[in-house]
Amino acid sequence: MSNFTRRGLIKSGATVGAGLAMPTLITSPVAAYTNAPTGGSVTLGFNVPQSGPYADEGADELRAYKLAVEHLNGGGDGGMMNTFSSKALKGNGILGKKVEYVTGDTQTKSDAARASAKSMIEKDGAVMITGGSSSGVAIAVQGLCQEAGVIFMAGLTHSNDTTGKDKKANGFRHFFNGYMSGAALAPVLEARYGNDRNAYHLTADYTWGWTQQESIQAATEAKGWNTVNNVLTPLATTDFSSYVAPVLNSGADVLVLNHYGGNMINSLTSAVQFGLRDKVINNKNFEIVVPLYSRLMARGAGENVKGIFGSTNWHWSLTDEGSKAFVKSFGEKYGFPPSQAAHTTYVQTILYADACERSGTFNPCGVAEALEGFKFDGMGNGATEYRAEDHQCFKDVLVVKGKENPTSEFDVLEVVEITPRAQVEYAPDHAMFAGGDLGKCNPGA
Amino acid sequence: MIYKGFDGTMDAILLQILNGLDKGSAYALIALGLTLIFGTLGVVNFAHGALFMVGAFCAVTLQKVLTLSKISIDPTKTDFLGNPLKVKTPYVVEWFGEGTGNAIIDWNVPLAILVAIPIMLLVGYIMERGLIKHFYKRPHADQILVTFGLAIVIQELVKANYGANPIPTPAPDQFVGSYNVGALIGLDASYPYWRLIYFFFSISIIGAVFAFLRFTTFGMVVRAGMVDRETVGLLGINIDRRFTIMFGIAAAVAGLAGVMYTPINSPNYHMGMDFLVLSFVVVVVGGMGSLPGAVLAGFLLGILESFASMNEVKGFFEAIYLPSIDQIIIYLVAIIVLLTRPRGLMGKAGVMED
Amino acid sequence: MGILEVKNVNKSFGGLKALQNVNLDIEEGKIHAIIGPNGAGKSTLLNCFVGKLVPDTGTVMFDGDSLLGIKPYEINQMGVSRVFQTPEIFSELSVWENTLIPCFAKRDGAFTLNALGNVADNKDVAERAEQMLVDVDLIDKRDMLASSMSRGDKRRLEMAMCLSQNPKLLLLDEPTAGMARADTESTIELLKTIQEKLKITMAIIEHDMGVVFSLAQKISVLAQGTVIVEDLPENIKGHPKVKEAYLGEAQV
Amino acid sequence: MKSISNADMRTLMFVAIITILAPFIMNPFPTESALAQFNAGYPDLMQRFIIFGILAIGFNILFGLTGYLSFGHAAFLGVGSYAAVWMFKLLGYGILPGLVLSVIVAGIFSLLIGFISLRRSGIYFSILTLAFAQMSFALAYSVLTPLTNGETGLQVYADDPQFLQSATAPNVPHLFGMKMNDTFSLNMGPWDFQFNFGYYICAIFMLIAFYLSIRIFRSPFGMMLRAVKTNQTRLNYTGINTRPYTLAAFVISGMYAGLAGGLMASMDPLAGAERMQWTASGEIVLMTILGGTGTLLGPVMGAGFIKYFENIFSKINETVLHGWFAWMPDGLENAIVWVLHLFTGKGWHLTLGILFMAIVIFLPGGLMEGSNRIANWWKRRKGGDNASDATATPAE
Repeated sequence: MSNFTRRGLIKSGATVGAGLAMPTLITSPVAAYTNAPTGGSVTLGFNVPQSGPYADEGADELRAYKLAVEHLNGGGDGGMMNTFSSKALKGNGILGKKVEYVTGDTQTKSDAARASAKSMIEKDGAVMITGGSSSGVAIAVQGLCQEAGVIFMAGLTHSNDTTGKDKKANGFRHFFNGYMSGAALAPVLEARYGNDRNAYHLTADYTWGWTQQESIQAATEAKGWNTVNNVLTPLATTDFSSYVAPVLNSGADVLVLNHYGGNMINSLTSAVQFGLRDKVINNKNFEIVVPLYSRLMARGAGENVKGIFGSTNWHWSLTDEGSKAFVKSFGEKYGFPPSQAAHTTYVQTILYADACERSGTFNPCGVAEALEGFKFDGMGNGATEYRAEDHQCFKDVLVVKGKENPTSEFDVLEVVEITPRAQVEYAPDHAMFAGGDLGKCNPGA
Repeated sequence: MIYKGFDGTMDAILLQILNGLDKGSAYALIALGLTLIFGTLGVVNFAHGALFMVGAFCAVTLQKVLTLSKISIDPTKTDFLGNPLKVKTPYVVEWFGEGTGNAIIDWNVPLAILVAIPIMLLVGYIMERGLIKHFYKRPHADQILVTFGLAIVIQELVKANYGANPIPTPAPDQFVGSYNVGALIGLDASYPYWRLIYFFFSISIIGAVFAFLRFTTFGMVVRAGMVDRETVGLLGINIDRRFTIMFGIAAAVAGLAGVMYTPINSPNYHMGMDFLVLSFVVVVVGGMGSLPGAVLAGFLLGILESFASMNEVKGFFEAIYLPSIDQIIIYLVAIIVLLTRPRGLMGKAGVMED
Repeated sequence: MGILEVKNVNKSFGGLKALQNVNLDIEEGKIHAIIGPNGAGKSTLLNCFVGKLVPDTGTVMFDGDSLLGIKPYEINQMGVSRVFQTPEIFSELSVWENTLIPCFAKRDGAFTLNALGNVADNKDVAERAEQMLVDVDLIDKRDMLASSMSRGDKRRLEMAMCLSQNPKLLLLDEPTAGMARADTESTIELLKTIQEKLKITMAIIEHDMGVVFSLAQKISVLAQGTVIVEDLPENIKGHPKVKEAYLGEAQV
Repeated sequence: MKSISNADMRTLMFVAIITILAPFIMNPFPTESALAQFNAGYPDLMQRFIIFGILAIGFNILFGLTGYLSFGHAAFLGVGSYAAVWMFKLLGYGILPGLVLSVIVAGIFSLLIGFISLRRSGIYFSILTLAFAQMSFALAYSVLTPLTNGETGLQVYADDPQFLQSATAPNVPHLFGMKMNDTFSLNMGPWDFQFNFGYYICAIFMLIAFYLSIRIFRSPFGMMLRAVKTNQTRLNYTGINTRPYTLAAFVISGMYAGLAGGLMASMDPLAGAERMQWTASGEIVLMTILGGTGTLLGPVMGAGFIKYFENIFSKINETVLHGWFAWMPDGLENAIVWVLHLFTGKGWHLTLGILFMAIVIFLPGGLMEGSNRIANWWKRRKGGDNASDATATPAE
């Protein structure tokens, strides 16, 4: 970029209007991509909910990001960098540049999230944005990053659409999705509850809820279950009693709660209050299923989660080397075990850094190429692959249930089964994911 | 689908009535407090939802206090990092023994009522004397801004202390489970104990407030003051002092509603905001300044909301191209009521119409 | 044939009969007073003239047109202005703006979307408003906030607002109520001058008999919702029916 | 004949100059300095200042003049955004059709809602508008997803028709080929100033909007609206039919909101449903009151104030704080950071809440009153002898 003299400033000040007419001539012609780091450091943008209902998950994501930055810069015990199958990272930042970061508040609103991400890109020169705790936000920010020409490493987003109809070449998701939840849960549910079941779905009435419900219904019906009803509940509902009450007389013997966060806690609490779990219907014990679990959130439901099945991306009680290393360095730093949100964001940061190292550039196109089809291990989920076709990670999925006798406040879930990757995999053009177009990677500038 | 016939429908209707009364209880209690403050002081209190939340967090705090624990190390077990496990024994259990101690912790929510009453009265008192007092003569817009600011501050302080996630605050074990209310009238409809308690509790609070206003001298003066503040002031009665107390009572009503609500839904820091807009709708549908109106509208909207979530009702509205009636029922009813009855169900002319 | 004709008007609220078979004829160019004890129905009657209330039965004709079911602003546009018991003015606006508004209403009608013109560019309106303020002797106070004026000044301002529209009929609802003696006197003078200069028909509802007898050219006495007497002022004094109606009220 | 007075012309010029120079004014601190955190001179935030400024100016025409407090204005913003994005989807990325349609659609929508809601006044009116807006939000988030793309927000997909999109036209919102996100960076020593095309487009619309609002304030129509606020009874008995006046004000302010929504979509082609939520409507109300209800400049200042906190304070995290106070002894540094971090980063709402209260308590007329007081104080200081003149008319 050229430096202007004072005289030059006056001149160029006067020609701003003209400059606008031919911006491409003047805008930083040197860089080949947006926010190419120039000094000795590189800036990452951590965009997480810090206010609103998911603030605690956001806080946990932020902890993981800080930990990842520390590890990348050679601090701490290195965490999962030691167990990671790729050894490109050397603990000297990324490509020799010290990793710095900026944070922002998504407020779990797509507008605010995009504003925050834009400020990171436009003001702070962030070369990668990561984070988010809901699918709406993740998809909105992913779209923005595609336009702006930076990489987006999605945080907690579970909707099929993120890597389905809304997939983008600059966006990558490590977290699992609704389809995988269904595919992982259905066999376990069949094994425990049999294949002659009548399921009643309560579904959050927005995109994520619908895709999740669709996935679970398809997966369970394939096992012989019958879907009695699917009732959509408004997002703003706080008291689910009026939705739970009709379940009793519907003839259903399983209730599936396609809710997340506060909705999940409240609907589950209502369901338990109404004594659904004590009922015997069609000579079968009535059961409740929560397809997507968040340990942080499940704590809010207290005793009510005990024995209830669901799926999760990762859990701290896993005993593989990667998980152990991560839990150790996170736990020693913060005093409690990490959540799945923390795990996925940590992994995403390391994966991004590693891709930069391997491709030798921060250029989004180079990074994307390095990530596409990348196979790795040692990050807590076993052998994993970033599929090139849709930028979705394929890995094992955990089926968990609420623990009956927790030993501590963090000990809410126990892993019932690790569903192997093969079982949750699907074709890139699967009907639930169809319609999107990855497009071309955009380096911006 | 298994159809259970007419009986099943009756059961469902009974359940939804109960649900409606239950939801309505919460609406009515909050709206009652809002109306008390509005009617006596002429202040639009956007911090009222926050008071409800503070009440709920009285229960949370009491639970934290009761479970304050002595930490001892159990070398035979390990925690998630492989270190010896720290075992927590609540002091209450230490002092009163396993049985009594745990029972006290278990009865946290009912106990919290006792704690919440003085706290909420005090909170109300401080709020009125310290802040609201200076806003009696200011435009409603200023009142909204300052109380909204206060609500944010209270909310953020709670969030800073307790985090953003809901905190489970269960009812005593004795009240877990449900009671077959339907059996009383030959139907089959079980309803959770605690929700029944919540309903009866609200009814008694509402009754107590009305009785208080109706049958005590204090209440009569306040009611007179609601009608004509200046005249009562001229009679040499210190109406301001009474209004302060009224504010304290309104805060206490909101707080108790919050305490009792905790077992129904785990409280979090923004539960007040979730209720705020709804309770304003309730107050306005009831008619500004009318206490019976607020209570009536609370129950009415609660019941309508419950019915709107029934599949049969949703199906019916879907058939007439009004899908997701449960998303909009409250607002739709509000619009219909306000268009047919200019001042809500029981509102007085000239109150907050300009 | 008067400018305002009221025939067989009945109005009841619930069971209460506020007006029963009221007949009234207000002649053009005259000052007509409507008096009567408290609760006689004076205000109800007035409200029937301005469109605030609609009589249950009967007719109210103004200048040959029925006023029934017509909205207040339409009645005003027909030429009826009203002065209230407590001055109704735009208290948060300046005296000048207070006077401008009725002038605009007179010129532009009930609604004109003149959103881009400048108030100051409307010279004709400004002249009219200025003249009115001079007439009521408020021109020195034109930039004052209306709310900060004395009650007498507010009354004069309200009068100026009504007169600026050059009404065919001016209704006055106890124009001197609650006024100090001096203010009352000046108001009476003002009304007299107006009547002499502009020949505007006025209907006055009044309690103060002093005011009534110094102004009115015709008086109707209302009691219990009916007009018991309608006559010239000199005949009203000492009329037995009036005495009966006012029994206990010593003014007559 | 002059269309606006000298004083108003000065205000307009003042706003114009500030707006044009905003890229300098908003970036007072060198890029590498610790205080650069407080710089607001990057395209997105400057666009937001302007867009919310337009929104607040429009809202003020309704609330400031007539006193009708609409609690559902965000709905018009949202509708405007949806209309603009639909134009991008159907016709192409040229912003003009989108802006035109967003204003029209918001106008029609506000006509419908206003026609019904204005049958009531006071808080009953507020609740009616709130109810309509909340219904719009709830439906946009769920049932109307085919139209609004629900939770994710409406955006342009590669397979959208875009009938008028020529092969050479940019693939982002543009005006005659000039892209909204084009930014010209001016590097001056340690400073870096960004001149964004989209920002200046917004600025032009804002200046037009501001100019129109001055005209409306000074017009007979504006005077009638202020009369509505102070005494509707008198107005009715003065021959004025108040309903069309309030309805016109409602529709005009709805169209302003629609324009703001259209611009928002033009700067960032995604329209989310949260834009219509009551919190968003509440924010508009707060902006206006905070800045100074009924003043010309106040609402713009209020909008800037809130957006500044939302975007700048929320980004000051503990690491940044530690960076600032690194020169202190460790204990003191940690103590100060611990205290400050309650108010910044994730605690930015707390600061905002406290400031709301402080402003309304100490400056009853909002930020406008604050700036007037400063101006008066300054005048008094400068010319000690003619202090009595210092009660200048507010620069509204």
